[in-house]
Amino acid sequence: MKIAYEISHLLAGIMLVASFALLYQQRVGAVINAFAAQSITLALAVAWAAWSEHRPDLFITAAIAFGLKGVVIPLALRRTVERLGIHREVEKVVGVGVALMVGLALIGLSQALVVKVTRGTMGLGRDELALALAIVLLGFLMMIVRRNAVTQVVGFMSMENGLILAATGAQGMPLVVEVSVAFSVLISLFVFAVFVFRIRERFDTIDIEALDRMRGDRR
Amino acid sequence: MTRDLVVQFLAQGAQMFLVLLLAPLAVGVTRRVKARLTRRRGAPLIQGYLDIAKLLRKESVLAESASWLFRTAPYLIFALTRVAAALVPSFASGLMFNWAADVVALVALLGAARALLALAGMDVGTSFGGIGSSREMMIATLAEPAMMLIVLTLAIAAGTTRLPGVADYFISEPLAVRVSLALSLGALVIVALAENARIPVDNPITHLELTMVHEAMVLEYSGRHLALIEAASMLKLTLYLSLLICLFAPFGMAPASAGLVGWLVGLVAWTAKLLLGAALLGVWEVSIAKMRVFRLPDFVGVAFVFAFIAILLAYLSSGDIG
Amino acid sequence: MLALYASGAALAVLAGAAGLAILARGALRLVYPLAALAALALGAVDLHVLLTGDVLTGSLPIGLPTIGLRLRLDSLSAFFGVVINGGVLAVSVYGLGLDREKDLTPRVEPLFPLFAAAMNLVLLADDAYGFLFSWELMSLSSWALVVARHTDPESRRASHLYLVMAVIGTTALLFAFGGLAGPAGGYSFDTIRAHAAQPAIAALVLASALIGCGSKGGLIPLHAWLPLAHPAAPSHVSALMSGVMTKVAIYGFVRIAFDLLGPPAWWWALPPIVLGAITAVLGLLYAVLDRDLKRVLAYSTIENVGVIFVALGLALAFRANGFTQGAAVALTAALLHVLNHSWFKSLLFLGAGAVLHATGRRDLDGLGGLIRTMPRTAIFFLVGALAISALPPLNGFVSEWLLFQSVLAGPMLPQASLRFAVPAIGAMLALAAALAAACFVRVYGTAFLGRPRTVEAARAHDVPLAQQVAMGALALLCILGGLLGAPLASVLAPLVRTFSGGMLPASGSGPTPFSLVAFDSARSVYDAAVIALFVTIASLVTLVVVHRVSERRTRRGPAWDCGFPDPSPATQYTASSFAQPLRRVYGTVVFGARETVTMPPPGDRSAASLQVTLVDYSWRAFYAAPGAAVLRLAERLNMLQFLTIRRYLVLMFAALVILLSIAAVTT
Amino acid sequence: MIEAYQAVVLVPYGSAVLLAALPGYRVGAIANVIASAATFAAGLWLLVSPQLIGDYAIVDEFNVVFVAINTLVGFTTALFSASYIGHEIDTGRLSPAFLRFYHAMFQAMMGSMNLALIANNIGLMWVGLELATLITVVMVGLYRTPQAIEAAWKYFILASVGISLAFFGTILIYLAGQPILGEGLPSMTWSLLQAAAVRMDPAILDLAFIFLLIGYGTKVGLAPLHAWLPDAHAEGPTPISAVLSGLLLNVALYALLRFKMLVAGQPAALDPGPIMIVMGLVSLVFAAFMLYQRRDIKRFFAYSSIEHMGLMVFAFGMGGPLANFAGLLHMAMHSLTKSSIFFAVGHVAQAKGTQRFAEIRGLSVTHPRLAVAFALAVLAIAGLPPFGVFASEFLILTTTFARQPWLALLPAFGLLVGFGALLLRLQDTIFGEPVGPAHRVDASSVPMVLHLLLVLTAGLYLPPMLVGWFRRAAELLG
Repeated sequence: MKIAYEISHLLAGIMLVASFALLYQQRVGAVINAFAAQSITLALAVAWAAWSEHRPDLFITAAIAFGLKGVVIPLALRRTVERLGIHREVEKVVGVGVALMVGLALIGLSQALVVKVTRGTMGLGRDELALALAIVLLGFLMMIVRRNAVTQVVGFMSMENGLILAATGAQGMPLVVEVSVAFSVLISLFVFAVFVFRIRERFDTIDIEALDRMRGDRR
Repeated sequence: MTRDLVVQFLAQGAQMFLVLLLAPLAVGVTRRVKARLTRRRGAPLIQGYLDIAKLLRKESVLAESASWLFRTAPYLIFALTRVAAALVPSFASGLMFNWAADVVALVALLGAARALLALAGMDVGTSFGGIGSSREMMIATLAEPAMMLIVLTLAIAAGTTRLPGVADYFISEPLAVRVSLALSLGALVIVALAENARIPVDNPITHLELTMVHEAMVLEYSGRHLALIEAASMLKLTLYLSLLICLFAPFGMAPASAGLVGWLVGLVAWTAKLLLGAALLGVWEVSIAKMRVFRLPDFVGVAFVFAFIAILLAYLSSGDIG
Repeated sequence: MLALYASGAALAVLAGAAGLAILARGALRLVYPLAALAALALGAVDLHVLLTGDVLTGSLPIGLPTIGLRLRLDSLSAFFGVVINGGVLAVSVYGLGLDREKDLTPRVEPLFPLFAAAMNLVLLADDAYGFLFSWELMSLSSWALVVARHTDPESRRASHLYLVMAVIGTTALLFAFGGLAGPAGGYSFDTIRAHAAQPAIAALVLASALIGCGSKGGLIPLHAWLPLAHPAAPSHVSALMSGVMTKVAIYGFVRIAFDLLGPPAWWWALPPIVLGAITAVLGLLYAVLDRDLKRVLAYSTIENVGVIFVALGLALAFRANGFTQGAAVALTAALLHVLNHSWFKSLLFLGAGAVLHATGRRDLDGLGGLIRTMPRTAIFFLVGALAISALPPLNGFVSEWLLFQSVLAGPMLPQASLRFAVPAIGAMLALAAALAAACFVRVYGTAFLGRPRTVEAARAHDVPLAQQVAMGALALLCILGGLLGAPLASVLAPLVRTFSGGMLPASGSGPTPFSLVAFDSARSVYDAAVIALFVTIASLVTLVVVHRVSERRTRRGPAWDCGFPDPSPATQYTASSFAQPLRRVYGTVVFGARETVTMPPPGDRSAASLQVTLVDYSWRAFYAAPGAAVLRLAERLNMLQFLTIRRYLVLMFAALVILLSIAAVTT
Repeated sequence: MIEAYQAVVLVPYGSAVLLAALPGYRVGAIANVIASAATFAAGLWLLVSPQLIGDYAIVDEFNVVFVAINTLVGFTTALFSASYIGHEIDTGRLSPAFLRFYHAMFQAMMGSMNLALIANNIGLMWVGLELATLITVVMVGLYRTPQAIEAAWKYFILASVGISLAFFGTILIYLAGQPILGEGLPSMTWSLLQAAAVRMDPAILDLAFIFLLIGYGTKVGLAPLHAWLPDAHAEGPTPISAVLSGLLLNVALYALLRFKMLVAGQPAALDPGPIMIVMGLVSLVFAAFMLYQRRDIKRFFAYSSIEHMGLMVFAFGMGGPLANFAGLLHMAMHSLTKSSIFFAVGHVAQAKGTQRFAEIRGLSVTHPRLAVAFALAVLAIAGLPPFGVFASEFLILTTTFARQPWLALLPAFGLLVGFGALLLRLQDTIFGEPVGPAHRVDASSVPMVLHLLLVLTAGLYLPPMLVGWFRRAAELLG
């Protein structure tokens, strides 16, 4: 059992690193790559959990994670990016350095929170929970330090990766598969929305700053 | 018993009659003193009576715009003043009518008369009537708070607001000369000057339009109406004089159950004091000049300050505070 | 019990009238007759209870769950009921004279009975919910009445301010009752009476009650809505609001401070006394400087409310020191003044309504000479004016006299602060009385006396009979109330004993049954009847004598006016010029009044002008400033409506992180 | 044999499918009404049917009332929209195809909300609530104007983040429960969790409650998570605005309260009371101030909804039988009143052809009856008698003052500020000289009047049955 734990722990760690990569990356393409990497790691983690805990249904989740978020969506996003011709750097709200600092602070926060949990009171290891929490928070951070819609979508998806990680980590939690399916639907909606708005040309750019021009009650 | 009542009634009647009778004389004395002090011979002492008689003989001219209020006001004013005068103990305290109202009510009665006079002043709709009424009412707003404080002092000292009671109290202890009472005496004098439209508040003999207060209000009156108004103002002066007397120099005043002799003594004393007061008023009036209307607050304010200090002293002399 | 049913039926009639008027325009004319009948019935019940002194209680299964709607009609509510229904009755009779085509509108008539019913319900309520429910209903219905002339932006502004202030007051009362009821939520009054509140809570409750009732009664600085709202309503409604609704506010304060809050502490007296005295003086200073007839009346309402609060405060002070007789005198003064004010203020507002109806004007400087064009109204108004100026032998003076007596007893209070407050209060009350006289001489002199200043005033005509009857009845009450002060006081004696612990000397103790005695007959007596009798005798005698001895002839001629009379009515003293001396003396201090005269140079024929500027400091401090602050803050915050989605996400993220850190640090 | 609790979920879902298949929007509208009526009947049936605590469903005093209100308002809204939405076709804002979609979605939304309400499984509750949210997102974008799309987009993003956070909270609750109740379903079953709360790890509960508060709080519309709410109300179809304010916010708050009960069960955990008090007050005061600058009538009342949700959260934060009772009462009163206000606003918008305050004047002259109804509704929400909101606000303020006098000043301040704005707008709209066009209103006024009557009745008399439920629910809330 030890080894199983070590491996899942390792994978979770890799995902966290990937989140940092997301924060760190300058170019949209690179961001997408980093996300793909994270998703694939998640797929591995889930698959490992399915194998080691004999919960075959989780393989579905793993498959979705790999297929949709590891392959399809990154490709789709790439095409979008090419279409919109945004190879330029993504303009950020704060510098990378600051973002990384905040990220570290968030990890510290999640550690501090989880440390208070008395050991062994839950099915999930404390540090694994801490990692998941950190990934979620980092995803959220990603959403708010980037101005560009694609990167924000990516941020949301990595947040959701954290969720799935936690969910699969929680041994015997029902509905995980269903929820992961639901989430993938949600994400596709996200991407789809970006597409649709682009195609319909209702918004001349997908830069969210410009996306909400009217912002209610200005009329 | 019934005889008592009859006597009492007669006494009261006599008092009312005497006050009415002596009022013009008092005014005459004041005028005479003023004349003499200004090296004039002056009118005879009975001039007040002659004036009223003359006015009664003349026909009265009403302005076209005068309403019924203008004509009825003089009678009411005269009646109110007279009733008020009847409330003030003159030669004897505790006459049968004295109990009917206390100082507060007395002031209010005079206030009613004043209000009617002011209304009458506005009735014809001339500018002078308006001047007079507005200034009269303004002066009243200055005088009444001071008056209230004086009454409060009396209430603290004598424990009553009924004039006979106060008078009896001061008779019973004639040596109750207190600083607070002296102060409230000063205050009351000032109030009396203001209420009776005497110098320096108002000049009773002027007809220079812009300085008139009382005269401006009655400008439109003539004949019998004017006579009544004049009589009323004379009464009012007498009333205030006897008020001062009964509060601050009650000696000689006959107590409630004095016989005929006591009353006669009181009568003599009162008449003397009354005329003396009138003379003093004359002296005062020649020795000071009329003030501008808007300096009056300062003048009457003095009365207010006096009265207030008087109360604080009364608290002190009445011992514990808090 | 039967009486309770009767009043219930009467209330139902009122509600029915409202319903009818809403449904059918034809039914509008039914409103006033029905309202009059209902008021008559209610008044009869109240009078019965007041005289017999028995307490009616009942409860309905509505209102708050488990508490239900408690009803209770004790002598206090009965007394105020008499006040209210008297007013309602008079106003309804006045309403009968309204012009069916022109005056009856579906914006006023349906709400009139609702308003009346709400006021009665406040008195009947015996639990906090019922009380506040009907209290707020009262405000609401009167709000709708104030905004009846809705196309006029001024009346919209007035109604807005009115309802906002009313709701502020209700909130304060909510707090008061919350404090009284306690955390357990014992909202029914008998539960509240059962346990007295702790001093700290009591202080808060008293403050809230003062704010709540003061804002309804127009206690300065909570007054600003009153002179706007009362005149804005139709005149007979103004009469109801000013003459009657303010009394409901008084009732609320009495109910809380004298009944529910338990035995008083002496310092409870200070806030009502001080605020009341300030209100009395300032209210009249506003009044004497104002030129709008109805607004002047509204301001004088403020003054009277102030006077009543002073009396209540003194009663509390005396009672707290166990000096029950003083408490009795003060409380009697307060209650009698409530009654009297309801009479002459209703009378005056109805008179103002008559003037407004006849001339279409409210500005004093546009009136004049009405004593000839509408003689009856003039007489009634004169009675009201003299009564409100507290002149004997009218009713206003009775309560004023009692109040002064209680002030004069003030020095007997042990607490230094109270003893030193008393002379100041007395002086301020005297000032208020003198100002009242000045104010109403001014009003009557400019509106009714002199020569008409406008065509409308010249063409005025007297009002229909019903309205004259209403005013006449009230005027009669003012006179009778003045003469029969002592008997009235003895009627109130049981009520006063219940709430002050003491009572006035029995009416027999005076020389005559009509003589009003405070403390004992050796201390102070006022016998209105005898005085009135003597005045009448004296004036009649004088009349006879003078007519016997004097020259009878009377000639009509042009006014003398020191030799140069001017036919133009513009040469008369106007309301503004009448106010000038008072403005110079008091206005400069209180309102920072400044006069700037611009005199054209010699030879220049252009007109000279006099500019008068007044500053309403209380408005600035308590209304303008907070209002502006709210709007400014609203503008600042409004940018939060226009953030980008990302920024909203930042807010969300911040909230999350903050909460998480809280969780992290707390152990 | 189908049970009542199944009916309230299955009937709407079933009819959603049916309506999706139905061509012709008139038929659809009628069918929608019928379906909602059936659901309402099921809701009433649930009221009288016995309590139940199953694996997936729970029926107790706490949620029957919500289901009842939910189905009732659903029904009246369907009535209203049936008479209202035709107008949208005439004005060309909607096409029949979209209307068909609209009706189907309406039923699906109702079903999801009921699902969230009766779910005894925290995962199921989450699913129902989020489903309802996503459907409303689509509904908000229905008009496909730039503004509508943007409002929907804003709603979509914020809601999705909320969804994720709420899910994380749910996972944490599971983690907290799992060691005690074992793996699988039991540790997601609310009733069991509630019972086991005492033995749970406080630290995890803290963490969970925070995530749930932020997640579900987004849907409750608590400031500063409220941003989606005003735009969504303003740009969506009026019936949807009514449902959003009247129902969805309630359901979200319901979920939040369930978890509050859970956390409160563990004394060692963070006390949710103060947090809720603070967030409630912030929302209340903030929304009150925001009312002053509003130009759009629907956005105006959306902010008033935020204000009232804030008041409820404050009341529940105070806790105790009286405050909880008042909070529940206020919840019911608010959803009835606010939906009736949105009905009225729909009428007004049809009458004047605009949603902008500046162009709405003197309604009492042009549309007297509508003006009266609108005025009554606004005065009701402003907390004036004789309406039920007065009762709840009376209880909240008095009990707060009795317990913490100074704390009571804040909600009072917020309510007063809000009242100033409400009254100002009310007077401007119904009084004065009318301006602009005055069309005939063909939407039915029955739902509006019905709601007002209910609120009026509640102000005068609360039926003992209702009081009983509320009281026991208040006890459950602790």
